[in-house]
Amino acid sequence: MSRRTADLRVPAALLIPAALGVAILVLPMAGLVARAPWGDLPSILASDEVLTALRLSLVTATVSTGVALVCGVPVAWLLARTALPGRSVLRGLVTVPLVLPPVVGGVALLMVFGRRGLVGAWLYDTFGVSLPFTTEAVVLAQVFVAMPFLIVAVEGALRTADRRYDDVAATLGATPWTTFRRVTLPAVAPGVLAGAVLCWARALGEFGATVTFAGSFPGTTRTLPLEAYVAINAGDSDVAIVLSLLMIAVSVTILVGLRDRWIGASQ
Amino acid sequence: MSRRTADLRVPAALLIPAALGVAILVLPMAGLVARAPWGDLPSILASDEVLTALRLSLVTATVSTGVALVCGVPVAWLLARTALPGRSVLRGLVTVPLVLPPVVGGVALLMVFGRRGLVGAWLYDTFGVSLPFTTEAVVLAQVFVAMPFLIVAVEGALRTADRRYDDVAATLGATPWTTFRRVTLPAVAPGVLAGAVLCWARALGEFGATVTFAGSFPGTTRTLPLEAYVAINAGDSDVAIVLSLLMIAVSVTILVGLRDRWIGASQ
Amino acid sequence: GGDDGGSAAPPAGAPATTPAGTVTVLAAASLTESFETLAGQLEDEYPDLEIVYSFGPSSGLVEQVLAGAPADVLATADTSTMDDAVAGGVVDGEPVIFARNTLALAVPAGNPDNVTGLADLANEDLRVAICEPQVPCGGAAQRLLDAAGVTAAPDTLTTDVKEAASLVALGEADAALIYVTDAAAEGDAVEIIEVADAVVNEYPVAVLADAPNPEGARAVVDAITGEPGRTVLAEAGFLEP
Amino acid sequence: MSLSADLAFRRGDLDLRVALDVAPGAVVALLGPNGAGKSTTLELLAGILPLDDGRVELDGVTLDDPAGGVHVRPRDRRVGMVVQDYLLFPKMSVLENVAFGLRSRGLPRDRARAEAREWLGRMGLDGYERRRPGELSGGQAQRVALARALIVEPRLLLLDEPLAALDAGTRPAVRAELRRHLAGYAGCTLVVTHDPLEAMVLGDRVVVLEGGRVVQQGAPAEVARRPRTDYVARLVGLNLLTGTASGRTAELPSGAVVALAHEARGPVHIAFPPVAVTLSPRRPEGSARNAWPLVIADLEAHGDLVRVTADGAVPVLADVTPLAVADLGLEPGGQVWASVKATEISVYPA
Amino acid sequence: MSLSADLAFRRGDLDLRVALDVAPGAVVALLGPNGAGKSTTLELLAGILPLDDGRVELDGVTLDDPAGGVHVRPRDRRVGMVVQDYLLFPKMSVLENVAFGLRSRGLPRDRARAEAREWLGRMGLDGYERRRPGELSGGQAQRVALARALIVEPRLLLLDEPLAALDAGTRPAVRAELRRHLAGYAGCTLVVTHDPLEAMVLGDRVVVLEGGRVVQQGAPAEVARRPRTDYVARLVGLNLLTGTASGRTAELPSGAVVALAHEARGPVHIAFPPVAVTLSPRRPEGSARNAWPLVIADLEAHGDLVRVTADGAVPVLADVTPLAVADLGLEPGGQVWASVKATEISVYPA
Ligand SMILES: Nc1ncnc2c1ncn2[C@@H]1O[C@H](COP(=O)(O)OP(=O)(O)OP(=O)(O)O)[C@@H](O)[C@H]1O
Ligand SMILES: Nc1ncnc2c1ncn2[C@@H]1O[C@H](COP(=O)(O)OP(=O)(O)OP(=O)(O)O)[C@@H](O)[C@H]1O
Ligand SMILES: [Mg+2]
Ligand SMILES: [Mg+2]
Repeated sequence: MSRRTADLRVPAALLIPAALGVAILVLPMAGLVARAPWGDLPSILASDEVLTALRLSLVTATVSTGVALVCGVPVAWLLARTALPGRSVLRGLVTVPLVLPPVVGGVALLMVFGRRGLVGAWLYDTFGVSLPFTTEAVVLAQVFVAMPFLIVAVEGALRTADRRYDDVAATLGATPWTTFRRVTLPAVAPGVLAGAVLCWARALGEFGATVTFAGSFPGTTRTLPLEAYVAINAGDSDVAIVLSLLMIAVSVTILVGLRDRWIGASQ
Repeated sequence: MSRRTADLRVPAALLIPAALGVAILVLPMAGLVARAPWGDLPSILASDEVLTALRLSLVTATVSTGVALVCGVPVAWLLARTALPGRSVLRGLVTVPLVLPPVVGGVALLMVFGRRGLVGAWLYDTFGVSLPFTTEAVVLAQVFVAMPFLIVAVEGALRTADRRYDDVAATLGATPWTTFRRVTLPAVAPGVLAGAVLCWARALGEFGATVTFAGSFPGTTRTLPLEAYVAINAGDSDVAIVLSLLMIAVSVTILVGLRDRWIGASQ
Repeated sequence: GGDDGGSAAPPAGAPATTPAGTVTVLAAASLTESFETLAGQLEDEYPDLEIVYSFGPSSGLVEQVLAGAPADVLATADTSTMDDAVAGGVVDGEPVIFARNTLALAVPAGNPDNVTGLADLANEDLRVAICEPQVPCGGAAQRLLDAAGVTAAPDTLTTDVKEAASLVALGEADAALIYVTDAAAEGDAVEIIEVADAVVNEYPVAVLADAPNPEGARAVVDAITGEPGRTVLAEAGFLEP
Repeated sequence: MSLSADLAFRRGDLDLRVALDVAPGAVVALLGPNGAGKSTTLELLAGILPLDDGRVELDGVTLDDPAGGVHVRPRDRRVGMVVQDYLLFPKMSVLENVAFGLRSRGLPRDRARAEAREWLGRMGLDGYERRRPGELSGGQAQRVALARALIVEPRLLLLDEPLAALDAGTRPAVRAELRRHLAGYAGCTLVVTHDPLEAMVLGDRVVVLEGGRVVQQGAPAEVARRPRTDYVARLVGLNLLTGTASGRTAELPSGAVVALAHEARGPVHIAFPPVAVTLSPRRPEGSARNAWPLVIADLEAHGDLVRVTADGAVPVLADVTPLAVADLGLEPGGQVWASVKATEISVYPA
Repeated sequence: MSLSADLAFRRGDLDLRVALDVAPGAVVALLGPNGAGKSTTLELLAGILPLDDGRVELDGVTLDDPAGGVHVRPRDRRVGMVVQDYLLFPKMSVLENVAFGLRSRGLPRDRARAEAREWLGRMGLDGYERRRPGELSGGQAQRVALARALIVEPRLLLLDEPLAALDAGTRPAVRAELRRHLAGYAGCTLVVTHDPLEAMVLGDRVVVLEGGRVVQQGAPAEVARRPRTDYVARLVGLNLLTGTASGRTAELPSGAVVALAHEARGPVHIAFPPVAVTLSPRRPEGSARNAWPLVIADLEAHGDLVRVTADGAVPVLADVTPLAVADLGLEPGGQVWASVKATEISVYPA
């Protein structure tokens, strides 16, 4: 409703905490900007390593978000719309990667998908495939860490949406799959978008599980956060700050652009 | 609608990816469980340090979620419901902590709230208050890292909800604040709950920003993930796994219990 | 807050007495085990002394000190991060090297791939983990390999020596260059193959300029650099400075 | 295709027990006060709500039989449904909404759309194909919902007040279209309506529900002539009294006595139209043997007449001319005598 | 409190230009076909949609004046509104819904609830206080919406088909309640309805909207007697023709000629009721000077009569008895002559 009258005056009870919230989130970034070594910026950003890492980060985060959408939205739907037994336990389990310290997450992934892991050993013996230290491993680590965000956000949206539309679609002869695709999904599109944003951002910033499970090799597995972490560990926090600002700039640009287009189209 | 007929047959197009998604998330945990030193479990769990860290983790994550709710829900409302100029840039900025590697986030927090930081210096000179290395700093770090999850999830829910209810409330004479509190908020309760779950879980697992901004002092700032880190560095990865399983168990119990109660109550 | 220790400490310049109050020590994570043992000993010796540790990555600790952390002692895992602290003017006097660490070639238990020496690191068929050149253990590894004339073919450049250690322990890496201390901490899961002329890495410690409890701080530094420290650190595999 | 349903369902205060038989091609108009369970009945037949007990059979196939564990899913029932609040899919265009059912049944997109376009035309909605439901007026939305349900040629058509939001100009046209469609349609239809005219025009049979039970059913004309409950009487515009007849008189529970034109015995219903009631300031002396003193409760203009609601031992509605209102000085609270000729009264067993 | 509004608003195909003046305490019934802009008009007055141009004044206070940059927010207007799809707050109980407006205006909880309880009683909803809106039937929900709007004693009451979902038994009672309330109410009221009877009963004045414009307004009886558009004619159940009169005859655009009882000149409307139309198989010989050959398009039972739709140079609706239908063998496609006595025809300037 682009034309509706907007009430621009905002109640103080909302404005004051909102301002506080924005301050908490935005001030530290101002700190980073203030501290950044602007003189060295061009040389740092133009380096081959940084560009390679940036490309790798964007590609893996996007692929991971794709995988998370394909696998995570159905999980959210199962949790929100079916009478699956043991649903609340499943919901709890699916949320676990959120609390797991990422490094432990990486260790856990190694123990399952590593060369000697539960599934990995079988993969290795049967197909000669070994996941760790490959770009696929980066994606897997990111999916593991970031998909729960998508699932929780989409489930919330599904619970907010009116289920009776699904009933109507069913009486019109639609299969659950058609109903899901043409009725349910469009109705929760903003929630899916929100979940995808969370997921993508989390994947882009993912560090702990990646470094443990996928390792860190330029061009195949070293994403930008790893690059930044290396810099910090080498005592070069200036470089780390520049890299972080780069990530921030890229992601804000993409997110703002994407959302404006999406929201513009769906209104 | 507890009584509606549930269609238990789930389309394969949804079931197969959902199963894959669940496998990716749950298998690594199985790996952890398989590897855990079950014999040492009782002694590790009963140790004073672990209990202290557990209590600290639960308290800080809960307080952080409270702060994030109070500050974050209004921010989401601003983003979703008002015609604030520069809204899409604000939305981008608010999402930034998601992509920021947490350690860099900690550095950024130090630069603003440290004793020599932009805000911290003023706080110290005026009130003699110094934030870093206190439990408050842990909360601040967690809020910084986790609040964006809440904001994005709640904004998604607000966009899904029907705005016309707000109009009706306005014609009945309700102030924006009343409308927000009694009409808007109840309508998006599932979304807020989802956001709070994400936020709490992320705060519970938070490590990088905390260790940098708040340090790792037993009793005041050493939360469970930090304890796990210390264990790993002491060469005790078994302890780290036990601690992670503890976090998983605690959070699953709390999340499952809480959601079932909440969902039960709101139906 | 770490401030409360200051009030309990004797005023600056007073004649040396038994150290008392709280001493806050920021220490590199790899020192966790040794330092906690040491703290126990010191606190037994001086009942009025309480030592509080915050373990973390060296670079993060330096950031904290630069941001005005009310700590007394800083111990890092390499000299370059300590140099940043010195350059920031937050260190009182000169840092003292109190321990050194050597690299070792680590392989999974049983040495399944029959790794014999540094030359195997050039083998493309082996999965090799080496620290990132920019971090301390990586720099040391580079120097070691250069000296041996080996061009390694690593599959991953870990940012932290702990990652390389756990990769070997889990059998995901066939060989890795890691610190002796980290290899020791992994216990039976890892075997060490001795390497000649393993280059060393140095651990400096310093009292901080703004230390709330300089007396206590000095006592703790003395203990670290002195006999008690040497014994404990040696047990963990560290070399004497 | 015939429907035979025996429904038992409880929800909250509602205890629904309804048996329905609809012959192939027949249209049943479902009437009843708000909250009688009409919408619930339709939802049970559609399979959206689960039966507690009973059985639904469509065309010999059992759709529901809780005792036998049978429950055919909504999408396999081939029912078409128009719900009270339309529930148009908000993110689809009007055309996509109408074409949805055909697409779901596997028709290619172009054919589905062409047919949908045709249906929109029949509903007077040419040119609205690309609108979103949010951009429609209430009546337009209702017509889209109707087209969406009719297009799939369901075996069972369930319409919940399908014309309530239509304007007086469109309603006859859409009603005629609906009647035409239903006439050439082999499936069974249930139409919920509050409009007696609509029930008469569309329904081959009328079923009246009150409090979850069927209180009356039959041919429209029969129901209109011989209402059995107050609700039906009000619906068809008759006064209805219930009493016990013995010979040429009947005694009401209030003790009042009504003179009848014919002999009757036992419990009876007594019905007469409001226009048959004469109001006079004093006890009338004419041939009307039924005369009761009443107090006026309400007056309401009603087309060319004024409807008077009067209370007393025999509460009645009377239609009088505005002139009579003025002459008699009728006003709420005033006293009046009402009289009805015995020959205007119809009596039938209760 | 009087309302004076001059509205200009465009949205999609709708180009709305409506001027309305409502005297203090008066009730205006807003009629018009689907999509005419009735709901839009109410939303503009409520301040939910922004005027493109024009001006709204309530009780001398300017609520809207886009040129002058004035726009009073909905919550400061003290309007009460019932929307077509109710929009009851889904997470509040029925009682909380009704009490919401009073609570918003600062009344203490207990008093607001007591008053809400009273209103629910008046709407026949005793015992429903603790239900959620999702647990109500359609008609129950509509009554709750009405109570929620009425309770706040707004200065301007905007009701969008407030009784459409009510059953025939409840509707007169709620309508009477509403009429009673409006009679003792100082504010202005606009009621949208599709029910001509409702418009007559509730409205002091009728305003007819078509395509975003006011096409006719006046006292209910006046509008009912002299419709000016086809829509209004169908609404009040009259045949309406438009032609040019010269003396005792009028010529229609189709070339057909209508005989008039009185002299008239210039463009005129010609109206007559369907019951005044006589159908016969051959050209009638009687006194009716107006007789046209027509083709039957449709027959529809209609209470005791059958409504015949016939097309030709002078399309008419005729009401005849079922007996006549059988005698004349009327059926769609058949030929028939329609005749109307000139004295049954009313003529007024177009
Ligand atoms: N979810 C529910 N929980 C409890 N009671 C309900 C629920 N839904 C409906 N009811 C009640 O069941 C009764 C029947 O509702 P139903 O919607 O079938 O009525 P209806 O005959 O369609 O009425 P209307 O003419 O007003 O649409 C009503 O009294 C209603 O309040
Ligand atoms: N958001 C919108 N965008 C474009 N056109 C709209 C929008 N909302 C309504 N319309 C159109 O505006 C016209 C007027 O709509 P409105 O709802 O005012 O009609 P109405 O007179 O209330 O009709 P009804 O009797 O069916 O409720 C309709 O043709 C409708 O399709
Ligand atoms: Mg209903
Ligand atoms: Mg409308």
